[in-house]
Amino acid sequence: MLPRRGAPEAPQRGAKAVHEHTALLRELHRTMLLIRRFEEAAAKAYSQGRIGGFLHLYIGQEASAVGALSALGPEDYIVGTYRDHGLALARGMSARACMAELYGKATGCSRGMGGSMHFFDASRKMMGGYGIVGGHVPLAAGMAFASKYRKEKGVTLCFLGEGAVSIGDFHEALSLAALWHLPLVVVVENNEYAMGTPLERTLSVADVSLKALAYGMARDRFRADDVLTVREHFQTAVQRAREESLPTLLEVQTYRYRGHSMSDPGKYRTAEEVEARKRNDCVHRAELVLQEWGVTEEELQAVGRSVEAEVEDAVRFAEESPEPSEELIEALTYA
Amino acid sequence: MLPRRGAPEAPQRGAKAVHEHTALLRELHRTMLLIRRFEEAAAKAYSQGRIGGFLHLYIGQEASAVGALSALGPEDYIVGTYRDHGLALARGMSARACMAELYGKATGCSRGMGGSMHFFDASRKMMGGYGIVGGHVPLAAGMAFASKYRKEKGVTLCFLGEGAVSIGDFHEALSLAALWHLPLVVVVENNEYAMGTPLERTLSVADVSLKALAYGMARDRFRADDVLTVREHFQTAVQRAREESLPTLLEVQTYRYRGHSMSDPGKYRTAEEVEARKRNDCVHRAELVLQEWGVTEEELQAVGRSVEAEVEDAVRFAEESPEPSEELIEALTYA
Amino acid sequence: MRELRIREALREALAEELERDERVFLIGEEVGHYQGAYKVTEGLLARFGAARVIDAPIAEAGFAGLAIGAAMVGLRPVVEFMTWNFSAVAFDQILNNAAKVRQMSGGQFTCPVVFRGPNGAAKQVGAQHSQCFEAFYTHIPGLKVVCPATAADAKGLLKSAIRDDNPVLILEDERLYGVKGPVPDGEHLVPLGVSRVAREGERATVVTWGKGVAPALQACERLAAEGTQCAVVDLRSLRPLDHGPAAESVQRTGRALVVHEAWPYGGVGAEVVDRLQRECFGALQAPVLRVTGRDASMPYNKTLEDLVVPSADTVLRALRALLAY
Amino acid sequence: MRELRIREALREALAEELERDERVFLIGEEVGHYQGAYKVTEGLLARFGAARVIDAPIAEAGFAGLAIGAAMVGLRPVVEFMTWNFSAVAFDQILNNAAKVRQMSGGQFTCPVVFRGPNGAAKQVGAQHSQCFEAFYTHIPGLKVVCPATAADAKGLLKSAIRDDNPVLILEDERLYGVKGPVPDGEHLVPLGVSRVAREGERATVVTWGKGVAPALQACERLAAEGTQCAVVDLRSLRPLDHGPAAESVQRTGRALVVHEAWPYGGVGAEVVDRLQRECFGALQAPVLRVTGRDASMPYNKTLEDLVVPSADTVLRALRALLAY
Ligand SMILES: Cc1ncc(C[n+]2csc(CCOP(=O)(O)OP(=O)(O)O)c2C)c(N)n1
Ligand SMILES: Cc1ncc(C[n+]2csc(CCOP(=O)(O)OP(=O)(O)O)c2C)c(N)n1
Ligand SMILES: [Mg+2]
Ligand SMILES: [Mg+2]
Repeated sequence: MLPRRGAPEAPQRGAKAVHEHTALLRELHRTMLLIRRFEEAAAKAYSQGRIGGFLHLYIGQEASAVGALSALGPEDYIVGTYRDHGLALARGMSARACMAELYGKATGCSRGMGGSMHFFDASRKMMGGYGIVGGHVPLAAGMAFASKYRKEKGVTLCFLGEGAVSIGDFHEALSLAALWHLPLVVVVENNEYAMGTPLERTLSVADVSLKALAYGMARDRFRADDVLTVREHFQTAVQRAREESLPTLLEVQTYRYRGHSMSDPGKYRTAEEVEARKRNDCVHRAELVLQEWGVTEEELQAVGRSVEAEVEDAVRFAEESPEPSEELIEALTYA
Repeated sequence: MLPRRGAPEAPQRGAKAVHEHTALLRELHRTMLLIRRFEEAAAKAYSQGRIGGFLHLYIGQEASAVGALSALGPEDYIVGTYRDHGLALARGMSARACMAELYGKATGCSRGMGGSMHFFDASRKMMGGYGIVGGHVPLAAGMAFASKYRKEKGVTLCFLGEGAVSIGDFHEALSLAALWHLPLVVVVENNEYAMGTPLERTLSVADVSLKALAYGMARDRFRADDVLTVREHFQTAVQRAREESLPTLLEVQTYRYRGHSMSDPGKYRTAEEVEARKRNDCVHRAELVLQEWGVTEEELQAVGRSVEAEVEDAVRFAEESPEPSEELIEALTYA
Repeated sequence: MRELRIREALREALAEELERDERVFLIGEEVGHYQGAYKVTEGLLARFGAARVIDAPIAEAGFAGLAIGAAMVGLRPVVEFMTWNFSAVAFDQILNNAAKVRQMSGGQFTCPVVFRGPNGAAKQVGAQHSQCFEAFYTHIPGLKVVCPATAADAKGLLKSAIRDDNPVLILEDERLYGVKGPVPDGEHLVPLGVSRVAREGERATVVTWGKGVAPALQACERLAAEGTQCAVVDLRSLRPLDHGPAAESVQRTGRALVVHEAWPYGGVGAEVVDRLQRECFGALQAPVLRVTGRDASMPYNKTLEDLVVPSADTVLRALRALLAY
Repeated sequence: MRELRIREALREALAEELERDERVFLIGEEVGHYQGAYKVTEGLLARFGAARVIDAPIAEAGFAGLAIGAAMVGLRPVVEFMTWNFSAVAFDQILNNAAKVRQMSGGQFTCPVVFRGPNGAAKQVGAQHSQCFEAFYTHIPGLKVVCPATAADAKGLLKSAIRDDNPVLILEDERLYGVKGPVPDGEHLVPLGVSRVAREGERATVVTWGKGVAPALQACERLAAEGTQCAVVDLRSLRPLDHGPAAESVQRTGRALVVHEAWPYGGVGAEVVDRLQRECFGALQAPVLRVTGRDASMPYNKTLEDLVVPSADTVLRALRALLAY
């Protein structure tokens, strides 16, 4: 049974439209599944000691990045937090380059220098994952500024968690974006927790999008269970940025299934709570919709197999790749 | 003729009440006049090279500090910016200690170590003027926190300019105050300019008090022409803090007659604009109300003379006071 | 004597001071319900309640500033930075308020606040999470800075810090939290500003602190096996810097090596070098040498990370060079 | 050659680079309509327009970060901090983003941003407004830091900084803005990382930069009147630090004095001492000495302020002590 709230209707606009719609959802579903399998494999490698450092998993939140990034074009910039695997894969970065980065290999998307928290890809305008909470939001304002300065039509999407809206840099970046009409979409992924702290212990106002009022900015707020719904909301905000050069504050309501990072057992939440959230799982939901739209069980299984093969290949690639050379230590510190 | 907008009626509650009301306004008027004459004398000494550093005058804004601080008790804390002379005098610090501080003398309220921007008086809970825009707002939250922690009824009043609401520390302090229900009143003195920058070039929303919405905080906004009106607004906010332990964001609409500091000729405003604002001058207005309430011209002149004598005495005191001794350099850096 | 992990020693200090003085409170991210990101504050919320063990939103400048304000009016806050890396967003509060409020007020207000948390590289946490902050903060007059290397010092320095009337910064180490050591029973205070000779020796003097102490001792043990005895001085307090015992040792040995993980340029090592070359000029038989972290941002890759931070091997190599000079 | 004030030399550099490269833009508080708090950017708004000379709200972390982000995608921002004191609220942006983004991205992005503004004490502006920031920033790998002392260097270093692909910090001095000096006509570039011998001399070597240069030269002139010739090396660039010419001079003179206004502990002076005592160990006839600002917050009182910062007198006294060693 398809969950009720916000479930999209099969489009009623004739066979071609239905077909396109289905093709789109198939693609988005595959990307969400890729993120999930990729991170499951990463978690396994981490517990085997093959990946080090911090590892913040995105599992449960996939519809957010995938829906969002499907609303972008190649001229647009993406900036994220340390929880950046989903963004990277949704932007079309290869599972190989991402897994190799987790393994700290020279073939990684940041040459093994960045690790999980710092995925970059210049060719795709993936402008990085950042580890200081909120510190990346001004950078994103700068990229939006640059698009406008050069009279290009690029839009910048900046992701952060609901825990990050307490920090000064968030406020300063929003101030500047609103004042200077920057083509920026600030996306607060509200997954209800900042590490072990539930929202009500960090914020005096539960509706994060209300912060837009302080800046006279447009705002939006919605759940990220259905990836197509997410996409539609983002399309509106991205269009506002692209056509009118106006920023938007978006609150995406979501949930992470895992702990904050691999070292967090997540004891601050009940199993019931987590289970309840999983009932609205975005990957599963996409599968149900696809089936309603005529995609067969077999086709879905084939997608699953192809994703698994891609992830296995990525792991093999990462394991077999060489380590970065010692000269990089100083050579990358200065241009 | 008494300006119309917001002019208080003579109280109708019998002779005693009228008398008290008049007595109060006389007192507030005298303090406002003292601030003005004090700063005029300071400006003169500055241009004679007897005072150094920065000197940010409060002239024109007197009703704000005087009305505000008249709503406080001795258990309450005050924190300000570099534009802090008005706060200090309104809190009952002596003109002598203040002038001596400007002269950098050992008898100054900060022993000549702080200067104009850093007036302190522990005995009056004047917790200082601070030079980093916005950096003092978290400190004020801390004093409010301490009152609450100790289950005292003290309230903290924190002053800043409208230019300071763009900075992160303002946001962080408001976040914490709202979340933890601190007895804090944050007072944005909107004098329309941050140095040479008019409000519309620093803020995307002209109504500064709307920033309270982001935190679910109470807010208020009013002009500071009439000192008794100012006092009433502050009484409400202070009571909310004292009785309910809830913070308020207050926007006080005001104007500075002088440049940002003594070195600023203020070319970014027209003479007409300044003159127009002076027509609502708070000191003059108080005089008109007092006269309506039966205070004579002669009485007002006597007040003027007494204030002038007090300021002259303060200048003499400052000039004759000794300088702080060299040992203080290291001795004050560490306890 | 009891053996405690450094994490437990710190916790004991916090508990004792919370018990002793009700003006003391703890504030920081995840210090309460979560029991501390690195479990230093485990159990303290249950024991002292939410009014005194306070989970803060992610607003380091905000809660650091709040603590400074509270300290000015008589409380004694202990602020945990989840790591010192995150103190960079509160840098202004520490530099411009904590360190200066006493001086600016002509001595009317003091600022008895403690900032603590893990400093330096952890393990593959990358460039933004692997920094040593001692050079930034020791530069600033008005602050005190300590770096405990043992469980006993961790406890004793933290207790002294809480009782001190100045802002005191405690730079701990994630990788040392699990290290055990003897801790005296009962009240145990270690005075701020007193260094400690961790090992005697006549041929050379290694000056270090925190995470540098273990590799320094290891390197000296290896040399001792060859019959060469070198001294190790653990500074413990970086500001005020008690360089006397190190200088005394160098007067005898004529050779000095400073070891730290922080970047070389203007590190505390440079300050130590300055003092030793001045005070021991006549005695020095070789220039004072340094072993430091490499002058680069920290790579995520494990092999490279190990090449960036000092180890017993790099210390040993530098000591041999020093002895051969 | 033309004589320009340092303020004018900086302005000329900005104007030329704005003219030459449309990726260059200026951003900071009061840089436009107000013509700059210290008038460095006077006239530039009128000439280059509000799209390229941008008045920012009081949000240093915000606009510093914005500039870093813009630099990552190919613009070349020049950020003015009204004074470096206000960079403390943007410290995290400089430390964790500007200095690291190239390394974290495996070299995919560079960060060609310039941060500039006046550094150090002005005149009686008190503890929060009188600080030297060079020790904080030179400690950080990934940044370049320069400190011009003359009009020619101010122009030439700023132009080189704007063209450099790394984040470059220019620490100027309010009290030097009005100082005149010759500036070559036409294109004038001074390479980053090259120091300059400001005066030759055989008896001792003074190493300094920025506001230290004038008192050092004055002290040396007074000694020269007594027949004692001392050298002065103006480092100009603090990171990368070109200590070679200073070391060469010390090899000859055997005596070195470092002079700076910043606090002593871990200042750039300590780093210079470290390098000189290592490279010139055999040649040194005395320990390397320092004259620095006193280890204290800056008092407002004029008499005390003058006692805190170095002067020709304190340099002279230290030089005499050094020569007598
Ligand atoms: C300035 C700063 N303070 C603290 C941290 C430690 N930290 C990392 S993630 C995190 C929680 C962030 O929560 P949220 O913003 O909700 O994002 P989520 O992890 O839920 O995606 C904290 C406290 C940090 N990285 N930076
Ligand atoms: C962080 C910081 N940035 C810049 C400055 C320089 N500065 C001092 S006052 C000021 C303008 C403040 O305007 P506003 O907040 O409106 O207060 P007002 O002076 O009008 O009372 C500026 C930019 C500073 N002191 N601190
Ligand atoms: Mg979250
Ligand atoms: Mg203003």
